[in-house]
Amino acid sequence: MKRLQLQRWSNSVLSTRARTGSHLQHHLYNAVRRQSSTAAAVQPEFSTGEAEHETFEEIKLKTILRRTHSRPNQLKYPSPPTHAAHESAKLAALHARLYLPSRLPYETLARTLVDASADQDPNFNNESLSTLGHDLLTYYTSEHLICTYPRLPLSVIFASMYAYVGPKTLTAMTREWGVEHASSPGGEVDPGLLQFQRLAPGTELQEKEDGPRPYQSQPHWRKTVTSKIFYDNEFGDTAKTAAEGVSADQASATFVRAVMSAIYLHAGRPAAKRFFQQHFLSRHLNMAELFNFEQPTRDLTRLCARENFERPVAKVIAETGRKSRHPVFVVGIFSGQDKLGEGQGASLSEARERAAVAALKGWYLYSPLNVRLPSAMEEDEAAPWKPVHVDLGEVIV
Amino acid sequence: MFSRSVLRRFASDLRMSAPSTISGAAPHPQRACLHQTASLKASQEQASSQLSSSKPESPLSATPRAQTSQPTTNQRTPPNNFIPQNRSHTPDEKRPVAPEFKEPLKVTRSLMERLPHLVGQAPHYVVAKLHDKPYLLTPGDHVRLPFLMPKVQSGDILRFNRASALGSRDFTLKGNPHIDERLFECRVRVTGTDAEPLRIKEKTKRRQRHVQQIRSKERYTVMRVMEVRVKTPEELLQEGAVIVEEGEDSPAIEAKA
Amino acid sequence: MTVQGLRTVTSAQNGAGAFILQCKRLDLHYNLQGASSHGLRTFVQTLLPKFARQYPQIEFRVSPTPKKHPVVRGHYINGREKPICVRNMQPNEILKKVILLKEASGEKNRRQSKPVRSLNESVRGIWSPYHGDLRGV
Amino acid sequence: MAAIITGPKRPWLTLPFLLPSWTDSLVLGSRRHQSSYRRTKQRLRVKPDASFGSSAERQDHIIYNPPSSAPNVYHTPTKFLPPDDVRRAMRPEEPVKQDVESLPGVFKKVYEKKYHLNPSDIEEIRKLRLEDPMKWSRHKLAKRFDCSPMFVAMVCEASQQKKEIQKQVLEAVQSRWGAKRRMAREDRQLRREAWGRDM
Repeated sequence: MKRLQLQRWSNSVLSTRARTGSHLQHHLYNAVRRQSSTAAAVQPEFSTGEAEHETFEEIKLKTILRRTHSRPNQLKYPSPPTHAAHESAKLAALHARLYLPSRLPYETLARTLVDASADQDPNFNNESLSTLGHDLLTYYTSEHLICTYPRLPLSVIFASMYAYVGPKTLTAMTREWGVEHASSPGGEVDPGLLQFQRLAPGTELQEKEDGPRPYQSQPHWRKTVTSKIFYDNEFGDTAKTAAEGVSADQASATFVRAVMSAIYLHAGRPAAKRFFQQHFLSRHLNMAELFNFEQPTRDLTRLCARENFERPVAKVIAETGRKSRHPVFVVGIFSGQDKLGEGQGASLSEARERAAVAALKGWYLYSPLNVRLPSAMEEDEAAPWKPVHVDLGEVIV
Repeated sequence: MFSRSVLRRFASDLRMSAPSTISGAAPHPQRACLHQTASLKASQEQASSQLSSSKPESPLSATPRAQTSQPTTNQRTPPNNFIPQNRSHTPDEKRPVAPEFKEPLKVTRSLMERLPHLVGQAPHYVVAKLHDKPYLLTPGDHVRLPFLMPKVQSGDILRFNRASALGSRDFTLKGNPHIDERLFECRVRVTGTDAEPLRIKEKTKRRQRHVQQIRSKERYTVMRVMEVRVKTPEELLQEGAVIVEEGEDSPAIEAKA
Repeated sequence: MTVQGLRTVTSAQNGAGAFILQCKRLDLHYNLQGASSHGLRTFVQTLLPKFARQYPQIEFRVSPTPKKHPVVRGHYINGREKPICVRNMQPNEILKKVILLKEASGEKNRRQSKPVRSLNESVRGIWSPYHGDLRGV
Repeated sequence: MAAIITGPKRPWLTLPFLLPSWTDSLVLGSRRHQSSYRRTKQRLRVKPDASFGSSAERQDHIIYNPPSSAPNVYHTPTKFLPPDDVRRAMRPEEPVKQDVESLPGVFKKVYEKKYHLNPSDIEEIRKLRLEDPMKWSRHKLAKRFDCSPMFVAMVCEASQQKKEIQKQVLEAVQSRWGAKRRMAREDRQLRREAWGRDM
């Protein structure tokens, strides 16, 4: 019999049932070898690699294996049983790695890792948790965005919401938290792995049918921002689902949302806010890169008319090599004596458009000093409320 | 060296006798200047004389328990064969102490007048000095020091207290040669150690076939800048700063050269 | 639509807010009989429990490998792994290696000439000859 | 040019006892050329701004030294700040403003808006445009009514027929383009779209 490579044993092949192995190996090891004196807190996972070099152990292993699998509590359930959460080293490591509060029990953390596609029972999957977490995340993000940048146009708010708590970001965070995916869900899986029913390759995602939409026959009618706010999700997308299974992105996003709500439920609001600030708001995003203007000069003229500023005029501030192959123009846009924006380009029209873009970004990216969020008032002994800046809204042409 | 040992003894005496008096009740103005590092808990964690490390007001985790990577005090007695790796293993009397300020922070009137301009103009950068080498830092930066910093481990928060300049786009707070550490806060978190690829230098000598190979693989400390903040005038006054008039030799405003 | 929002993803800055230890798992493989594994066996018995209690973020796996030299292998969040052979090492030496694995980021070792790497744009901007006052070079 | 700005490492003038009285012309003449890569590099190395150098002040102080770089979009122009923002009062220190009127404009001629057309004129424009779109193009209408072609486009639209014809003309022209020209035109279009994203 060819000896199996230990690496494979301990990695992917056995990963779904690594805890089973560890459990029985632990027994076996203490009984036979009396060598492991590692502390109970460590819970080392002994791989089954040693099983084959002693016949006595092999026999014992087989009996234990048979007994384990005949035990109804392992394979009967679609997701790991609750008591398994305390025996998983992966789960404890994840709990410690995220510095989760001690009030958040392992069982809840294990539940956040079970997707609805793995276990349909709402008492054991993370669907309800993720709904709450989703609301919390979008609430805190939108509150932060609207208070810090009160003049952002709605489409840019959608884009920045997507950047902060969109499914792609949440997937990246799951990866950065060191959460691994189980290859397929089941009761014998280590509770520290993310469990979901994988999407079959080549499956097409369908748009979710949730209630009637007006003017469904004219699909382009729903493309207005107002319709997006009303009918679509917080990023302005229509929700998409498949008949069976979910994509890894969806499952990861659900998991992160569920963790957020688990902290909220077990450790309270301040802890949840802190978690949000440290894990979500500390990520890097350059807001100025989210804008895409189609006709910046026209928008700027409209803006100045709306705000009763003088009509914007483009003036050349500096230039070089007008008759050469690579000229450079620096154009400023002035309203009266005040400079609104400045742009640089290889042609006068390019420099002018860039200057208009800079001026519009200067308007939209206004951020007041000492911003206080409305949710800060939820805490006790909060300072008296100072109203935040509320803007008229974006320029409508 | 003498003064440090005296200070250390003083601090350890304080620790023995009344650990709660300083951080707790009735801070007199000099003490109040010590910002958050004033509490003794923080002073125990100081990394070196140049860096004082402290915890921010709100710890990283939801509960303090989860954040501290150190065991509690009763676990601190190391066994014989255990190498001390972090500060929690070093005995109290061997740890560096927090800076003791003899007098309150003195700021000139012109600095007080211009400070709101600097504070109101985010973002800020700081030219922090470490072993007299400048590092231009902004929040979120990844720093790989050109050396391995001793007695730190990943997750530790250090406070850089020596800077030659701190500025925003249009304003620069300059010190001569360093800014007073009570004017700003710059915190970094140690994220681990990094190593360069193994270098092999071949040494040859004349008339000798033997080629000596010198191997070197330096290790470096990697950090992430958590915050760069300049304090507002209100905070400074609250911490006991004293406004002084400019000296006769200093011009009021130094225009751009 | 006068202005469109472009979709991007925020980039992680581990340590700027929350800090996540990059080493997620340590595998300790040793031989049950071999003399070269003696140090690791002693390490597992004496020093490992304390170390593991100190760093609950790391998952430890201890498993015997017959007829092989002992190996400590660190698994990192970025998917890479770092194996270190610890044959004939004393427990204290092994502890140093384990600490090395714990502190590492999992990235490949690279030469880096500049000490500071930043995602932020320059605070004072990039010098341009068309702005500010003129000066000779 | 370089010889004027940069001096030798140790100027002769600092050692006046070495200089005879007739060396004034010789100092310029005997200056070394920047013959090596290293020297050129060294001279081209940009020194830190002079305001960052050491100053006579002994205490911590704040200086106002705006950088010579393009403005940042995160720094809202003073005009765009809401009236209750404290930063409005903090910005008196703007450098001496150059007179905006004296700066050259982007366009050669600035057209004053006249607002001289009345509704009946506009009706006539529409009528003419519909009657004979081939004859009454936008530019011709603009010339006749003394307004801009832009205004004509705002007021009325060409008939479907005219649009079709125009489309065919364009296709005929584009069919004669080779690969190079087509690619160049497409690239130009892409570059133009990038202006709005400020890339």
